[in-house]
Amino acid sequence: MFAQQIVNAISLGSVYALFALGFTLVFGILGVINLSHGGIFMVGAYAALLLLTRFEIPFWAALPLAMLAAGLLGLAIDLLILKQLRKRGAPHLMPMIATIGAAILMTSLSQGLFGSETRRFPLDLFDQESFSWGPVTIPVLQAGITALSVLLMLLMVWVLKRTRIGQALRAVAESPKAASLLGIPVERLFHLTSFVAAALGGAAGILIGLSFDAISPFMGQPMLHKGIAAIILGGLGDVRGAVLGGLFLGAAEVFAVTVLSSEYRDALSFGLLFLVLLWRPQGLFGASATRSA
Amino acid sequence: MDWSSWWDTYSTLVLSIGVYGMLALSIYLTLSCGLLSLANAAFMGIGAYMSAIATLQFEWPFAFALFLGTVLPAAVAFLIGIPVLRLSGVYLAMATLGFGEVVRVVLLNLDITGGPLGLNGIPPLTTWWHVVLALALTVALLQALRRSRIGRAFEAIREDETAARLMGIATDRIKLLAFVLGAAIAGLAGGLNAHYTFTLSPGNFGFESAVDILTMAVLGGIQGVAGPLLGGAILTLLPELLRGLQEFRMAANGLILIAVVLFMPQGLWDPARFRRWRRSRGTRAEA
Amino acid sequence: MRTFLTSALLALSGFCCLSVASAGDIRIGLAEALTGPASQYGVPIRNGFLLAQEELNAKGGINGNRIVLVEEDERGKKEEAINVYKKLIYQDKVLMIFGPTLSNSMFAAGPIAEAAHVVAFGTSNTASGITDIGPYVFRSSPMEADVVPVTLKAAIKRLGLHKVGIIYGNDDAFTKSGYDVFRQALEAQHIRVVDTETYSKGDVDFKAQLTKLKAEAPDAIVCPCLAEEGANILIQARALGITVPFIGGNGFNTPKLLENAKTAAEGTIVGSPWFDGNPSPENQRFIAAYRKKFGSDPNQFSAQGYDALFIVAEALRKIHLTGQLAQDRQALRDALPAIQYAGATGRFAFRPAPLHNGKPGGYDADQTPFVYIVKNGKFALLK
Amino acid sequence: MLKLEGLSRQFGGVRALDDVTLTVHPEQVYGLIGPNGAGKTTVFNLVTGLFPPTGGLLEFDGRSLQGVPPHRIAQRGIARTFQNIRLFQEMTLIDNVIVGMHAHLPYHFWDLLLRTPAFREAERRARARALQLLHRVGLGTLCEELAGNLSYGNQRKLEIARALASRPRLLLLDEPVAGMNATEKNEIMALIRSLRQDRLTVFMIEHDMRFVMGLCDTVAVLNFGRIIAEGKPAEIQANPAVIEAYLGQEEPA
Repeated sequence: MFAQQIVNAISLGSVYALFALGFTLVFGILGVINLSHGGIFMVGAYAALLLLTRFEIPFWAALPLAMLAAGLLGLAIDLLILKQLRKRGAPHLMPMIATIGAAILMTSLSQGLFGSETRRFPLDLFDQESFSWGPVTIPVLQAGITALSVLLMLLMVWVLKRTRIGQALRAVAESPKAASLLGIPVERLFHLTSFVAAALGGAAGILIGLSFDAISPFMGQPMLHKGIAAIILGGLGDVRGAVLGGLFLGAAEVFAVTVLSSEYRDALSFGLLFLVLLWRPQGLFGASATRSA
Repeated sequence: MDWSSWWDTYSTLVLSIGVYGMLALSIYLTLSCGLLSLANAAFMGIGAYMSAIATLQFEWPFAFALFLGTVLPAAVAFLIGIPVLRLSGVYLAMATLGFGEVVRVVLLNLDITGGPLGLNGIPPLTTWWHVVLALALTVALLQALRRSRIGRAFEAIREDETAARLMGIATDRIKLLAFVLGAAIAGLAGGLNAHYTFTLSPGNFGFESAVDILTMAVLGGIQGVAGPLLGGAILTLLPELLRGLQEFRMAANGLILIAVVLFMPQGLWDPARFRRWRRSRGTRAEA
Repeated sequence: MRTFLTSALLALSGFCCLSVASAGDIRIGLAEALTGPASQYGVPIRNGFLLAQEELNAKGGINGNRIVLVEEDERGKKEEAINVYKKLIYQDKVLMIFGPTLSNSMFAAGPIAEAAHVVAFGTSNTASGITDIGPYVFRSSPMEADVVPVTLKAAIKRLGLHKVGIIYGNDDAFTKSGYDVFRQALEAQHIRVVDTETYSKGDVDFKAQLTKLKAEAPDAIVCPCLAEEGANILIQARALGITVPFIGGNGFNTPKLLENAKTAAEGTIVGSPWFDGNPSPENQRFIAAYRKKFGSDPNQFSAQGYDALFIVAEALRKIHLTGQLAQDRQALRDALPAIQYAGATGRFAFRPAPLHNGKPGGYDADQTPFVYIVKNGKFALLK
Repeated sequence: MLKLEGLSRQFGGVRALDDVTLTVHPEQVYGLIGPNGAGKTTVFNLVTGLFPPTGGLLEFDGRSLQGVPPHRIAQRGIARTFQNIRLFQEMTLIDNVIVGMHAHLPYHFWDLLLRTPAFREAERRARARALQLLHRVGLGTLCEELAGNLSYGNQRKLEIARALASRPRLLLLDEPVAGMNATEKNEIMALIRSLRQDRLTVFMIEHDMRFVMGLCDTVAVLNFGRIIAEGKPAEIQANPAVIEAYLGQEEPA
């Protein structure tokens, strides 16, 4: 059972990690807690569902198209809302409230358009196989999600550490003002970040929709909570930390179920968040810098 | 439509306007010294449960129940405030959010709170004058604070905490005061709310309500006590006013939020804007 | 600000009487969650009512009077449920009210109707204590306490249970009351509970809990869950190699479960007054009409809403409406308890709730639930 | 009055201050000069308790300031202004000054709740004194204006008025005339002279040599976190080490 629980922890954690990846990226670069990330996550799932069922597009094409849709939505939020607030130098409270508004808007619109029923992707899309290895069972799709979130994390870390765009992004994260003095096109990088983060959020929505029976207009809210916990555990704005934070959160929850009782599982994750903020506001895994990539 | 049938229909709405006004004021208090705390829904919940348990299970007098519902959240705020208020900005917001979730899960798992079923059959004790009195006391308290050294200290801390400390202001204590008073007001509002809605469940005090309360204050504006009251009233009325939109009712709510943040960053009630108007009118009068 | 408030209140008071009523209309309030998460139950309920209204009016209504449903969205929130109730009672002057969707909302709104001496008729409230509010509160949804013991007995007979595991949502009034009832029934039948696991609303991954359950090797898993989580739980349980059958509560009783869980649902035992495989002509007619009107399958919630309007129609036929609102409301309340009806959910009668603190309560549903099992992707009666 | 002994402070691995020793005597105007980045403002930050020294002693009126929180230090009689002005921008001038009196408003919480006579009297006096202070720095006519609307020079004046409001015995001025024109500089100079006549002790950081040399009784020079010279203005001007430190350094004022 213990081995199986470790597998469960990794699979649950990688779901959180995948969501947290884009979420933390926006905070790291834009310095904004984008509370509409849960909404984008939901829209991504619906976009893919629509493409698959209404337009009958094959999955390999629907995935990037839905990610594109989510990304464009993120870009629109940046251009229409966050950019305006940046121009004005609004205090950090303002983007939070505006993105809450955007999340409410998205939830309400998709409820009006798609109804409030929980839906799922056509079951025959992927085989729901799992492979067994001794006492341990691993669903194939879950393994895929885990692999994908680790892959995306490695990709993001590589981009941030090794490429020129990454260098520029890190400069922006450090200080947008200084970066623009260095001739870095800060605004364009903000747009890019918003797009990429939202596309990642959309991908998370699609993948979760694939492995669970979970597509509903309200799917974003609980995930947003977990995402907040994950990125704080990992250190706000830290890409590597977000994934580690997500995995840690998954492990903590599974541990809570296994060793304690499942009733206090949620209290554990938010209690952890609370304690981490008090003792290590930079996160469990980060060094001292909080906004570094 | 005559008065009594109007009152029959809308009395709960009117009580809600008052109670949500108090909640918006409770978060205004912390915002006015620069603290973004999302714990007020949890404090409201603690106050609501405390006072409902007092009347429902112990059959204590309503006034005493409300008193307990005010004091208990304040005491909790005092205990968590000491460590939590060292944080600022987004970190404080997230920590208080986490605290709120912990409170929700605890309410969900205690026996005395009725778990997920909550408390039902709470006696209908809240009448209009309770709300008016509580609201008046809250406003009087906040106004008294505002025009005193404590109110000035709030403002100074919001603008520049370091400078405020160097002016001899014990910022830690002042912030704790705002946090604790905010919790007390939220708790009182919760106690009142419990006794005109007759039922409580942990879900009433989660993230969504925390956000609602914050939104009211920001929508109305936090330049004075009138703003949060206005914001509370509007967001309480809005769902009723927008009934015609049906499924898209909440979409309008979201749009309004975005629009206010974008186009009226100081909120609807903005004395500076009014002053500008008055001044332009004044110069015209002189000419 | 004052002018704003005044105009807002004026606007509010102007909201009444949007629909023009003709003299012979019977106005009945319908307060359901049409938006927000609870709308996944509220909307099917509303659809059931709309269908019943259409059918009743097509047949000439009640003694020639049309039934007019005054529909309001209560969003699954207690304050809104109260506001909607007050609006329906005092402004729209309805004869009685159906809804609200969630038990918690009924706990908030019920006392309002009780105080105004108006019938509050819940079709989806299963929590215990609802009818303690008072003699004006009725419900057509059988309590879990009536359904679960029957289900359990049938399951024991079929499966020969000795020990079971439980998984349920512990932050939801519906699933928690289901759990409470199951636990009592299990105790009464001397079945050992080897492990109890919980989850929260919105969870999608239940593997940690299921792995723990699997380790205890129960004969069956009791799952008082809603269908959303239920389908995920079934699928993940099978993926983890749990082969024992599941026993569900009321929430499992929806075609959605089969649609989403597919083969993972095989062998699941569910008890409920309604299921789509019930061959009674009333039920099959209802299912066909619903599909035609809404293009989707009905569920238990729509069936209960559908039947509820017919139950009230029976009562209305028995009384003479005078046009004096208070008198008519009282007459309806007095006529309802005696109504018996056979509809999509089978034979229906009311049963007075036991005294609560020495005071009379309202009326619960008195129905015999079916127990059925999922076989070849379909619900079939368990014999 | 203020004694720094072997004071040092490190940030990460960087030594911002290294073994700084100096004494400010009562009723003195003490100047601290040095090139940019020499650590002058760090001295003020340590004295006002913004962060603790990593080594050395810090004494005010014979009592250690070690571990005393900033607001207590302020209440003991040390007030300061800031190099990068830190006014409460959205408060009026008069409120800015009254904030400076925070610790000297002798009423209790219940006084303000009940608006007792003690409260009214204290508030009335505070206003009157704030107005007086504003007049003293030449801003009396602007008292209801928002601080953020003031010109740069006037903002510096307001900072001094706010600092004076706490009735300090030691006033720390961090570049009080930076960015000011000649007339304004003369006004500030006159103000500081009059403060000295009121027996206030002044400890200031300033780049403007004419200003420093014209006002200070003693001048110390800080370079790379170390005091390289201390003495009367004339001695300092002649000190070769000082000239060396400033060599190649543009006169910033």
